[in-house]
Amino acid sequence: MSALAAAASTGEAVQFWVLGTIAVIGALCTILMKKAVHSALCLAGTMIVLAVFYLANGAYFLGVVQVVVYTGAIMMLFLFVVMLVGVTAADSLKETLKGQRWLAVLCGLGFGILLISGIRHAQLNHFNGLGRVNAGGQVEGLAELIFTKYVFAFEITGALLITAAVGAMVLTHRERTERAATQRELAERRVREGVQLPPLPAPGVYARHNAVDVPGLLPDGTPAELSVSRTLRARGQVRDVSGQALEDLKALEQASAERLGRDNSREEASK
Amino acid sequence: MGFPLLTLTAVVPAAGAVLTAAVPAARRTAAKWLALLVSLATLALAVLVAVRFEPGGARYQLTESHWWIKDFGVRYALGVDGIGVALIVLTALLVPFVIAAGWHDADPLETASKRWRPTQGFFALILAVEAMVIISFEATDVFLFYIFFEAMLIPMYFLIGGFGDRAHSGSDENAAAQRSYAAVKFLLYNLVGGLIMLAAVIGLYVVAGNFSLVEIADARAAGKLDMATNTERLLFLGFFFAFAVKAPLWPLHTWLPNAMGEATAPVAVLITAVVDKVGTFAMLRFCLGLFPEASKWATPVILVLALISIVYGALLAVGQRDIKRLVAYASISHFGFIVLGIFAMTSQGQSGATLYMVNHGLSTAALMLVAGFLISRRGSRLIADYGGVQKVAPVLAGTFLIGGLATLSLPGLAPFVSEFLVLVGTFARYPVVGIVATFGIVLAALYTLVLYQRTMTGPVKEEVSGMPDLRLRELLVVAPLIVLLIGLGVYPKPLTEIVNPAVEHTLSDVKQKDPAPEVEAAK
Amino acid sequence: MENLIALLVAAPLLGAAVLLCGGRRLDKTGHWLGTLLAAVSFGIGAVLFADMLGKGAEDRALHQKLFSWIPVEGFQADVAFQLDQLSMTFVLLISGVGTLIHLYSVGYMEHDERRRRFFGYLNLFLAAMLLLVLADNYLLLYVGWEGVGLASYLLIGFWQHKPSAATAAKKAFLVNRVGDMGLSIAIMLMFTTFGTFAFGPVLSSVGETSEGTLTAIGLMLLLAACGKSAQVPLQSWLGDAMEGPTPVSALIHAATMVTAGVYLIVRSGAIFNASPDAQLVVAIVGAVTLLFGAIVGCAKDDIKKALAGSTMSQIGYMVLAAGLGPIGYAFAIMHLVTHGFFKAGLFLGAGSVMHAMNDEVDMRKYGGLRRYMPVTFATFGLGYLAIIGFPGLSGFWSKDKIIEAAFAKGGTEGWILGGVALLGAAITAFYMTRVMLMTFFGEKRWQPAPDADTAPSAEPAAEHRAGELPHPHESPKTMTIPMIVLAFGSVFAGGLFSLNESFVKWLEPVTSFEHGHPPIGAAAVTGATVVALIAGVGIAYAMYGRRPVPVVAPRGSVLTRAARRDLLQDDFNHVVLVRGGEHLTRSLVYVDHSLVDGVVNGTAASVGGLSGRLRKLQNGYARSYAVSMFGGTAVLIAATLLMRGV
Amino acid sequence: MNPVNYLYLAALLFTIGAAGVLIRRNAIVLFMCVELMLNACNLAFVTFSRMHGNLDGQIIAFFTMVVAAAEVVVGLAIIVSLFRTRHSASVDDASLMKL
Repeated sequence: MSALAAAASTGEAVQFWVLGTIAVIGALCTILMKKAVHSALCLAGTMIVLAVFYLANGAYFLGVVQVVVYTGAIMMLFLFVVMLVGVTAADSLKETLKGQRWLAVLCGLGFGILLISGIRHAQLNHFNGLGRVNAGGQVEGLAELIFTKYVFAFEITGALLITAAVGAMVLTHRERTERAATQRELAERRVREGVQLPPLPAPGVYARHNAVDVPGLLPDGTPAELSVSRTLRARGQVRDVSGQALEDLKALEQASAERLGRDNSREEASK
Repeated sequence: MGFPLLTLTAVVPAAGAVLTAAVPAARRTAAKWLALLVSLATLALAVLVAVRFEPGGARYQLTESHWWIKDFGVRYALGVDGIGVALIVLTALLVPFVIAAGWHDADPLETASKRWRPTQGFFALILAVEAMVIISFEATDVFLFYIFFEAMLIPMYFLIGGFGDRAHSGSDENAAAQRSYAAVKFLLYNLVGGLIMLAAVIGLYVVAGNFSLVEIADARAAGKLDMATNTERLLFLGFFFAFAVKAPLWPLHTWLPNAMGEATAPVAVLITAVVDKVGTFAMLRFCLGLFPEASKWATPVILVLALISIVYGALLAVGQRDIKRLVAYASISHFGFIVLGIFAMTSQGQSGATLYMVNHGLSTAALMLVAGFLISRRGSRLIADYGGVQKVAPVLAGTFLIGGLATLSLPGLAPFVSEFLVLVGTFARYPVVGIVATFGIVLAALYTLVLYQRTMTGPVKEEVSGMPDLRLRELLVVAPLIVLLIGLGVYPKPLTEIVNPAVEHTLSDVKQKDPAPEVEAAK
Repeated sequence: MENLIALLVAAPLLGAAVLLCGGRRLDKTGHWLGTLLAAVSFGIGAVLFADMLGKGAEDRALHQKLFSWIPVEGFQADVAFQLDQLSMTFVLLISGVGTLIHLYSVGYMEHDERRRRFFGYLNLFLAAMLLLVLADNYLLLYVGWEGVGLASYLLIGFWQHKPSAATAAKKAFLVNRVGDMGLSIAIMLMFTTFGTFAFGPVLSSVGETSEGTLTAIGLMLLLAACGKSAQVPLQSWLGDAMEGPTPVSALIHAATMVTAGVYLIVRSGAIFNASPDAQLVVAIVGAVTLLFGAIVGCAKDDIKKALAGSTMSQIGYMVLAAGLGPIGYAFAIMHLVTHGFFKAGLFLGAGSVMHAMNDEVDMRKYGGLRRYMPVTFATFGLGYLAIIGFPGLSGFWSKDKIIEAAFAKGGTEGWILGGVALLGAAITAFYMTRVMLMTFFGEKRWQPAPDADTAPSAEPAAEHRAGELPHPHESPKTMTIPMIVLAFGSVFAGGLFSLNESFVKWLEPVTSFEHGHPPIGAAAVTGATVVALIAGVGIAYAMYGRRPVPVVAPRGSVLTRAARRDLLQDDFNHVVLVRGGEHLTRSLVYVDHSLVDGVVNGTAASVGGLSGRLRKLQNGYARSYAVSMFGGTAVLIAATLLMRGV
Repeated sequence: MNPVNYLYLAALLFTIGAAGVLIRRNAIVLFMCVELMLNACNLAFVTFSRMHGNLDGQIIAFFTMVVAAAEVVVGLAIIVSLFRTRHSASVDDASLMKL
């Protein structure tokens, strides 16, 4: 790889303008998408673009790390959580706090303008690229710095990371405090409460499919909500097939009626 | 420097406060005796101060001075002039009476839990107040003075809000509400004054570069330190406002009736006879000493305010239905006299004002404490609930009458001397003001005699009929006060001798001469 | 010798202290102790008097300086006494009459369980009164001045369980306070003018100051005198003061205290001499009061109130005389002394009568008492003759001289004052004859005794026999002896004093006497006086001697009705001062609560409201906090950028 | 072209992220926006390191990443437990900071 010059080459310029646009769009989508999943994906895209920019800026190692750590680990973590909370749960973008959105936009604009004017005002033209420092291999250079100059910061961040991991576990992990109830106790409780004595209806009964998200049908053909797991209901991911099932039933009866009618005529003929 | 006597007079009650507070709940009586002994010890020290003080000597004596915050020129500087000595003795003298009079005021009710120790707190707070008042009488460093001038609000706040008068018309909640209202009012009024004063103190530092009363006064006298006229006036107003709140001057007086009405009688005495004196004292020492020109500039307005206080306070006293509030308004009227005497800027006026501070302390203490005994017997503060007490409790009525006569400054009793001096001193310079102020005499007679007539004379009310006369403890509290009132009325010379030189110094501060009589009669 | 002066004051003062602080163990003997100490004071006075007589006229004045009272820069007040002829006269009068009345009270207050305290108060009064007349400067005089005020307050209100008594006491003290205001202003004026207020320097250097100042001082002194001596317009308290026990009325409100005003004016004679205006005002006040009191005295049915009116009018004579200048001072004092005798005697007689009549004070319910109580009748009669100025008796000598002096003032005011004085003499004769006739002559109009609590002037000294007819009896010795002594005084004192003008000569060094020559000749004036006297007596006899006296007072003319109400003075006071004052205070209380206090509370409330509105910003939503944080950061960056000097 | 543009881009992204934090209610999206801001900073750091010609900028970026990782871990854990208790990941539900 050639040492980067102070000024960027034309190719880099093209790359910047194209990918930069993508990055911005990604960012905007991140904050505007209704569904968390989509936001996450857009963000991932932006990050990849950033990774490319790192590379373009000569921070090869950092670029790789960006891809691996961020796009690989962190975003995946996000996705996991999103799954946990509910992939398709869309939160309305309707603002509830009065004037919040306008204030936010105002602050954002003002802030951006400030930053940009600040940068503009800071006369940053002289770039002496990374050629010299990357001469001895970039990774070696980084390693040297980390283990000499920034060793303490490094150690401390390490400690921080571990603490964070432990903390996450502590927060999410729930110790079972009481003995698990036996079958008998559960049965007794059900009887005592008297809400739902028999076991819950199974999904898909009388319905064409027996997938878990299809509620079983009651004798009158209406769907039995109880037969679908609560989570699905909460997410509104229940597929209602009762209407279709009723049509099928009608068709069935008609067919049988035709056949019976034919049988009658045949008997008259036999006399 | 020598032996730090002044520090000791302040430290002893402070230490006593800590010890008293530390007494365990069960040993309530021990706490009382401890507090009483400490206050008596303080009195002994104060008397020692008065003895060691040479009237003819330097202006500030028994001085102590150590750097406290060197960077800001703040010193721990003490020193007393005659006025300070008189007031220190007064304070140290009154506190034992206050403690003895409030002997049972803070006993916990039977319903209270065993670990609840209000008694210790009550007496500890009283001693704390005493310590702070004494040191603010001694401080010759403006900043040091300010600290304690403000700090004494804290124990006073708890004394008013925490230990109310049990004789209260209305339910307990109602009483508690009014009590806390009074306490908060007291605190807010004085804090506002204090904050404005703080600004002035800082301003003074900016102008003068240090906080030492003596240095600044000398510098001004020598003309080395010249303030712009407006600066001086603003600083003066900053100080004066705080003192006018503390020594309630119309129209900043409304906290006093609430505070004195809701607090127990001894605490009320503490407020009006001891704490408020710091205000008038500070007018004399700081306002006049630091800002002579501005003082002269403000004199007309202040005199008018003082006049209003005198007449207004007296008239409102006539209109009161609550004994303690009546005494409070009477005090407002008397403080008007004190301020009048201070700003008349004649030696008679200022000597009179200083004597007035002492005598008013004694007379109000006598009247208020007896009123407290009366109220504690009947359980009501309303004048209308009494009548014919003189028949069933003659001694109580007699002492009450003497206290009242002292309040209306009957000749032969101490207050007459001071009041007449103030009037003469004022009249010598501002005849009209003097004459208007003289109406205060008549009004004072009016409210005092009306109070006496309605409570003590007439047919005996049946609620009153079973009322016991003064007990020994109460008599021991009142008798010395009465003796002092009569003694200082007949022979005030010891007091005047201590006070006069200080007054001369103050007058020389403001560069004022007594107006010479028209005719130099053959003396 | 002069060291004895302090003892004059000290003896009764000691008595007061002992009796008031002594407690119950003195109940048995207290009254004798008090009487003894009063007598001691009189004895010392007599000794000093004898000593004084031994000296020449000029060097009779004695001085005693006890200690420096209020030493303040440029302000010297000493506790010092001055005993000259004027003071001497008063000392003897006060301590003498005082002692007699102590004695009388022993009997009169026999049944009162608080007799010890009564005597304590009496001694206190004696001490204060002696201090008043012995002081050598105005400030110390002021002490005595207020001291007697206090004593009279305590004694008028001695029966405090009676609201009327308590009110009367308060009224007396307040009205006197108004007078005291005048005195203190006068003292202040003296201080600013002369730099001192000791009698010597002030009175000697009167000439060096302007007449205006002196007039001001004089009028202020007159105000004080009006308060103490019940002169118009401050006379309203004297009538009510009769609520006190009768000995008190005799001693304080007839013989001694009420004459303090005359003393003050005479003592300050130099000042008045130097300012004719003030002097004229004094004379006018005296004349007005003279008639006022006399008219009131005519209408009252309460025997004590009638006598009170007469006191007022007699003091009017004295003030009138004092207002005439050097030609009058001596006669003012002379009349003061003789009046002290016969008026005290009359009051004691009245007390004796009331004592006998179950404390009935309404003269319309007396009548025909002369047979039942001869001693009282005799003494009272002699007093009566003395006061109306029956030729030869004390009153004649003193009053006649005053009338002469009034005429002698010359000019129209001389005629007017003289005429008024004559008229007064006639009215005096009238109302005193009325009292005499209604009380001792005519048929019995006795009524059964009312209950103790409804009694008009329920003096619990005497035991009550509610519902019974009184059976009058002569009073005990302790009461009659003083009456007899005073009767002697009221008969002979005047003549004695007038014997080749001994009294005038005696006072001359102090009060600077000069002969007044009435334009119509002294003899004519005397004749006119006698005529007036006869006229008054005649009319009275025609009205009350001939026809029977109705038990229930007739409605009477407008003047009578007004006079019964003290010529509406009290009504005026009530409407203007009391009502007005009440309204004022009530409105002020309201103002204080709503305005002065309201402003403060208002600020507090507004601050509270403001903070409450600000509180809305704290809606608890993390995001809105975030916005403010973000905005703050933006602002900070902007600030820094600007700071870095764009 | 002048590499300064990278800085402009970073500023833009940062602002967008910040606005997102303010606008969105869903805690997860909130976190994403925070990540976005962090990344913007990283980009700036990298650009600076190129400007000054030394690696310190990149080192700082490293640390930023590490810290970001830690923060995300803890934050997400919090979100999860929040969701467990109140069945919603909206930050507005946790409005107990009111006086």
